[in-house]
Amino acid sequence: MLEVNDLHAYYGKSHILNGVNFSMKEGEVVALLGRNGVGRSTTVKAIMGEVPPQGSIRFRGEQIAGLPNHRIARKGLGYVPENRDIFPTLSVRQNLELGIKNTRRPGKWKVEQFLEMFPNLAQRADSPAGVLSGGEKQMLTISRTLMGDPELIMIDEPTEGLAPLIVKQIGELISEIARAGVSILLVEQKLSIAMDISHRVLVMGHGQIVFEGTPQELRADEAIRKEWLEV
Amino acid sequence: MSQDIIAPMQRTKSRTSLRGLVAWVVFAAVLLLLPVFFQGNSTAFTLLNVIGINIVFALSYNMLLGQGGMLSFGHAVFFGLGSYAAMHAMIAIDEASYAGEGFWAHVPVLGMPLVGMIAGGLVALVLGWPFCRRAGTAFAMITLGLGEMVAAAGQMFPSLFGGEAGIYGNRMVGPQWFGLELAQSSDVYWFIAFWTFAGVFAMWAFTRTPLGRMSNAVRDNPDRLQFIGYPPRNVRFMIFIAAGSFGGLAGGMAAVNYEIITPEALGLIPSGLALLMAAVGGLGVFYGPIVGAVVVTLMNSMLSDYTDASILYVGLVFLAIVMFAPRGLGGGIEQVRVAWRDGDLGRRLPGWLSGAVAVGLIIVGLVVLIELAFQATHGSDEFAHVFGVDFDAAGPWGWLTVVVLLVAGGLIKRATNKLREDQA
Amino acid sequence: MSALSIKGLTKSFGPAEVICGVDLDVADNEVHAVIGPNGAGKSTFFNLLSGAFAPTSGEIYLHGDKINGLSPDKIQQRGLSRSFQVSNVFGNLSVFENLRCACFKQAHAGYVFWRPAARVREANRRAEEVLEMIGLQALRDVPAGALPYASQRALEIGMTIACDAKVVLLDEPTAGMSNTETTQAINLIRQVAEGRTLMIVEHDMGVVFELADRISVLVYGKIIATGTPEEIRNDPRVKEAYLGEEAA
Amino acid sequence: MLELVIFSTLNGVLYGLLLFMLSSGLTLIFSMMGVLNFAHASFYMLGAYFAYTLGMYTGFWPALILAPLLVGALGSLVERFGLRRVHANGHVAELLFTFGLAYVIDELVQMVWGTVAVAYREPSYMREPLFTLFGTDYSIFRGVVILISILMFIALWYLLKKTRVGMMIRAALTHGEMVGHLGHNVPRLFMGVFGFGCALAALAGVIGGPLLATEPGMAATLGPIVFVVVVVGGMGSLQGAFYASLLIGLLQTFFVAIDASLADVFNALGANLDPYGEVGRISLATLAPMTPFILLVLILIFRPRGLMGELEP
Amino acid sequence: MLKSFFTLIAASLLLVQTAGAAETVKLALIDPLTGPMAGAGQPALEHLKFEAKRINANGGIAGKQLEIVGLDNKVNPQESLVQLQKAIDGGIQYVTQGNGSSVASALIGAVEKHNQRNPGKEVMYLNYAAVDPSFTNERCSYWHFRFDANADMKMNALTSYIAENKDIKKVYLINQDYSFGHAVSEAAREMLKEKRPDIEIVGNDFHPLAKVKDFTPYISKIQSSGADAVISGNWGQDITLLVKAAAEFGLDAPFYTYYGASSGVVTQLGDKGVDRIYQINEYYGDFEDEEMAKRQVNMYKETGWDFYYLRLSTLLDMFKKAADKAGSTDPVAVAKAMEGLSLETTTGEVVMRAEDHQIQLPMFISVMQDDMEYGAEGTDYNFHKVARIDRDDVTLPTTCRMRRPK
Repeated sequence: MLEVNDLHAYYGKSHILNGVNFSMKEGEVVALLGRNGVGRSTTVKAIMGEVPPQGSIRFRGEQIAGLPNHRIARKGLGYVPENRDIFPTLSVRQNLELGIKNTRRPGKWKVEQFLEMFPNLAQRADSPAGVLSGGEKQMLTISRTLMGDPELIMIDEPTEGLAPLIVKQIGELISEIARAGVSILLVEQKLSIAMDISHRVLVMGHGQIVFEGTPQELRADEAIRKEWLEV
Repeated sequence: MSQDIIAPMQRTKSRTSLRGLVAWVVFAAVLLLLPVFFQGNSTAFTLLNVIGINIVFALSYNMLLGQGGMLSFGHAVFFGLGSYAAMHAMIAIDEASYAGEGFWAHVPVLGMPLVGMIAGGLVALVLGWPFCRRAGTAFAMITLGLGEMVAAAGQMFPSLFGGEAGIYGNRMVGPQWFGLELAQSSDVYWFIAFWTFAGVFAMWAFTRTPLGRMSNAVRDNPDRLQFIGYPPRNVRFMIFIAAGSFGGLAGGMAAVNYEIITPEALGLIPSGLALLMAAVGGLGVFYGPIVGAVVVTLMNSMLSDYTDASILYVGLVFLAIVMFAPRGLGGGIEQVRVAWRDGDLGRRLPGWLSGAVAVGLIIVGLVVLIELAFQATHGSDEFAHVFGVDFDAAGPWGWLTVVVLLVAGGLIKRATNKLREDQA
Repeated sequence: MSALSIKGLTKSFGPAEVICGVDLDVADNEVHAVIGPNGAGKSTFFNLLSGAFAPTSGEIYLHGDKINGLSPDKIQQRGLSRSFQVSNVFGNLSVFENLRCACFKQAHAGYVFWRPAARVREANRRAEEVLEMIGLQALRDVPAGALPYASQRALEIGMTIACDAKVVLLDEPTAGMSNTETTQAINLIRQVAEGRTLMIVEHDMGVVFELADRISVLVYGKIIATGTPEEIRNDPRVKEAYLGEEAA
Repeated sequence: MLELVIFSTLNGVLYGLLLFMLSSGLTLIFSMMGVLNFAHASFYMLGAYFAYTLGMYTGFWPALILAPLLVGALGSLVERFGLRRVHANGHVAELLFTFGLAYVIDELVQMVWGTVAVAYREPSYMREPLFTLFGTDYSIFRGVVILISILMFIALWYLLKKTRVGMMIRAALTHGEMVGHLGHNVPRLFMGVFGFGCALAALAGVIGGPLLATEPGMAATLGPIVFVVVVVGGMGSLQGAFYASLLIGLLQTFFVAIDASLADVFNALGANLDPYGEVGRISLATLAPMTPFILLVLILIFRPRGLMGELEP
Repeated sequence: MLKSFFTLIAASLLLVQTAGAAETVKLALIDPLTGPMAGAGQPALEHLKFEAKRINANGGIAGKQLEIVGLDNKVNPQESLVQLQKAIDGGIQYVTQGNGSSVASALIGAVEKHNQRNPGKEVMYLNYAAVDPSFTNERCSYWHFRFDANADMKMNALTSYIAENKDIKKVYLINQDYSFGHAVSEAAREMLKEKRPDIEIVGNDFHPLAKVKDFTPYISKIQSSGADAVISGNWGQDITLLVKAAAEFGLDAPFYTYYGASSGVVTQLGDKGVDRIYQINEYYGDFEDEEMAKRQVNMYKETGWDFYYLRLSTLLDMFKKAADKAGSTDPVAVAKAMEGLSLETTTGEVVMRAEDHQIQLPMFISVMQDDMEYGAEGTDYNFHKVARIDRDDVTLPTTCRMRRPK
């Protein structure tokens, strides 16, 4: 479904991605792990075109590297950025509605469905989204991206800075998405939820994928964990 | 603000080199030889004098925009007020030498640019502090307001500014130095040439001083500047004063050259002219504004003899440069110079030449088009005269010429682009 | 007297408290690393120390002088200098010019316009020295914006120490570097550390353990642990903060 | 006295509304794209001239719709083929581009419509008085202008608050990139907003042309004032632009209405200024057209983020 | 790019140097011909060219053909000096100009200095519209001749007319805030006080030059002052917008203006100006004289501009008469011959006063009317004669102490 081949990316002069290779299958949940600054976020940004990519990115066989981001999104990729980027002046409901790509062709996710799922959001459905708490914002961004009916959703650090209880809620939401048949690329620093949900994990280091395997394999591989993940 | 159009093109040598010295010798030689070339042609001298003034004015403006990253719409305030100060001083010289006593009786008119410089600097010193808090849009807007206000004040205080008619003086007063009686424009040329050279040299030298370097630093990265110990506002303020002083110097030169100064000189139009000259010439190269001053002055004074659409051409040239050659004419020259230095010229010249031919054809095509359109809408003359050829807007041939020229230019341009891609 | 002493430092942006009561003492000539997960407030912490932000409450003492609330240039003049996470150099100036500009303050020459910069001997000498130290002599006249990444990072560090500050803050000095580049950077930082107090924010644990005398772990705006590298490595709270329950 | 107050208020409000119509477009463009469009007033002028020429064939009302549409389309083209190209070179280049564009548009207008003013007038039935108060007429046209402005505000408000496009615009104001990630074409949105802003300016031109004058200098004189409105209101704040427009409109009218000199004002405040001196003699009415610029400089010194702005420019 | 500029300069220098051949005499018009003020300079240029044809058909000037050269100064004094130099280098010894006292002031000074510094290459400056009284008073110059009544003379004529009108009891003054506007206001107050002490000046406003877009606040003020008449020296957009605003608010007081009929005003005002806007000028829009009517019709047909500047025709006719009398086109001789010269024009005899080089002429008050036989600017509107003020009622003494070259 998604095939990334020899992907390079730069921030100004800094060479962040140094030949990233991986692929994902339909319906798969993949976690992208690694320490800060190894290029996890840059990888998804490069896929979305936010950072100019060099190399090949194929989605359903189609080359998408270099396309403007809205075209990539319209091909069925969803992206939930790290800083959540909710639209603070719009109401919660409007935020969700903006996730719809084409109002004439309704997708499988409904606004009401999310409001039901998150009573906190329902309560504030018509107030500006800027007042939401961090966790609520995270729920909202993920839901908003789902409104666009993505076939693959890339979620960048959904649990960052959130309290354990909320982290759990988000974990549930992600499982729910997976159950709905959407492929997920999850960028995480914390092992906990990534290990629970994902079918496969990728570990990044110095702009490359340094490990690929199942959560079980990673758990067993002390060396990789020591070198690339732990303190 | 992104600095892409301000960025210098190439490596910056930090040590004075012999080559740098040669440039100054050539500059001085050109100034010395021009009179030989234009002997007896007072129009040429008149234009040269205007060009000299505009060179200093444009360079002083570029101290703000190109060197310091501060986009100003009110630079003429310093030019104008410097000019007023010099004119008042000239009047004082006149009166004092008539009376035969007093301080001013001993001051030569040749020194008037210094009076303008001091005045410009003082004005900047008094007004500048609140403006320099921010660069960027806020600075642009506040200088716009300043320009409008000072220009309005120029009309409101006739005792100082002489009302609409301005104030006027006589440059042939006071002690005469170097046998320059300043009667003819060819005489004034030596005065202008001296001050142009002095002004250009001083402004160039300024770029080599610590403050000159700091002004580049505040342009590139004001936030970092405070972490090496300097508040950006202070540095901007110092640059503002320096630019104001040199603007005033140009004003002082203008006072002697024109012997009249009117409040219009303070307004938005001359401020825009400074911007125009600097941007056309190129903000990133030191000599860019000099090139810009020469080109824009000539366009301003000569083009209207040939076409009623002269201002349109100035605007289009400006627009074209902003869009297609953001580094300006100076940037283009620098590119050629660097290629020559690196021994790369032979390889790149064919591409440049064919590009120049393409652009030339397109320009000629556009000129014919504009002239035809002008004739069609105004129609006071029977034909549109372009480059010695008469075109008739009523017939098809003129329009056909336009199409042919534009298409040919476009095709060559496309071929050139391909050539360059292959090279790269 | 400690080089840097921080007491009850807090910083709020609107309702959000990003730094919540940090107390920390850094001894003279110590290399002190600050680590912590993303969003823990490390950058804000540095911004407070260097004067980019004013603290909401609390005090910062530099060699016993109170510096909280001063502007960055004043703090810099008192001998605290910092580098940036994203290279923050003067892009259109040459490498040498960048360094020289950073040296003007010490030579009291930044506002000088009556003599050429080339004659400000003290600044030139110092700039040459730093240039050699960071090993960029060959790239001396190249505009900083056109430098390769690692060189730009080296220049960033060079500018930070050019003014001879006694306390230096380095914000992720090796972020985005390859292995060899990182090794070179560690050597450079080690050189820099001589005779200075150093504070480093860093993600690369190799670098941290290599360099640091002591480490503080910042999580959610609080320092949850301070100690030697060995103590930190074995602290379960640190593991949890970094890796979640799974690892702990 | 009362009549002076009433009419000054009416006039001030009318002028303020016109200013807002102009500055709302500029504010929208600025807050979305960060471009301070120097040529904005030139699009205002184009609106007036287009309406004049179209009006000869279609009459006033169709021209009121058509001219802004045409100018809006033109603005979109400018964005697509000019600004977007220059954008890569940064904001200074963008500003220079619009500066040059203003130059060229002004000159083209002179080429096409001549150097003197054209006879663009409101339909004759609108010249009748709407009401007469203290012997002064208030024409129907002025009423119509107020009505159109108010309708425009309602439309603008509705567009921004209630429609999907408006939501996209508001979202893109703060998080342009994210809007794109959701699958919406942001460059096209920018093009549309630029065109829409120009169309608003043109609408102001269509009604400002007959109200003031349709001549080649109309852009140059109004241009700087529109900037003042945007800066004083707070860069990018529509609400701020609204208040600033009204403030400037009212300030200007009341300065004219008050018969006092600087000496009167200062002496009333306890200063001692020679009423016949060059400074003291200046009347407030003389200063009226300068008030926007005085306001601008004061605002930038004392409250750089403007009346309602959130960020400093 | 650069190269083409150099060829351009070279070409232009060649052009001006080969010019100035023996059989023509050139008159340069230094006025705005491009840019926002071009509307003021272009009609003058067309008028001069139109009238030059007539002069040339009648034998030219002292036997030489007259050629009109337009030089664009963008109403900028500095640029005017550059253009003046270009004209001089091109062998042009006569320049004329009208727009902007600043430009006139610059030209007077420059011509004076040039003639002093270059004996034998004298230049004469024929001023057709810069009306600052000082140019023929304290600043008078031997080489400057003015063919328009100066601001004070116009006010003299205007106040004489108002003095006759007993219905006017309250007068409102509104002018542009610069030297000219202040001069108009001051002259109006002084002359009215002398001629009709009972008239009350109920307002004396100044507004910045060409900055006001909305005149309604001023109109409200005039309205509430109860003025019977308004006097304004405004020109350009400032007069159009003023009268337009007055019409819209139903202000019935007449506007006595200096420049009510300048180009563009009639077009923009339309019926709003009818019976409301008066003008004091050396001519009016009735074209009673058959010959003049013919010229108006032909000129409008040929150039698209009205035959508005009678004084430009006077200027050329006087130039011809002086040169013919001197038998030379040398400025020294022509200037001498022009002093005290009189000429019969369609409106009566005019005299170039030798003391100050200020033309003395009769003037007319006219009012804008609809359905005129010869409409202005292609409309049906034009200015209909209301009163003629004799030369003796227009004239004013001068303080000029002319310094004549030896």
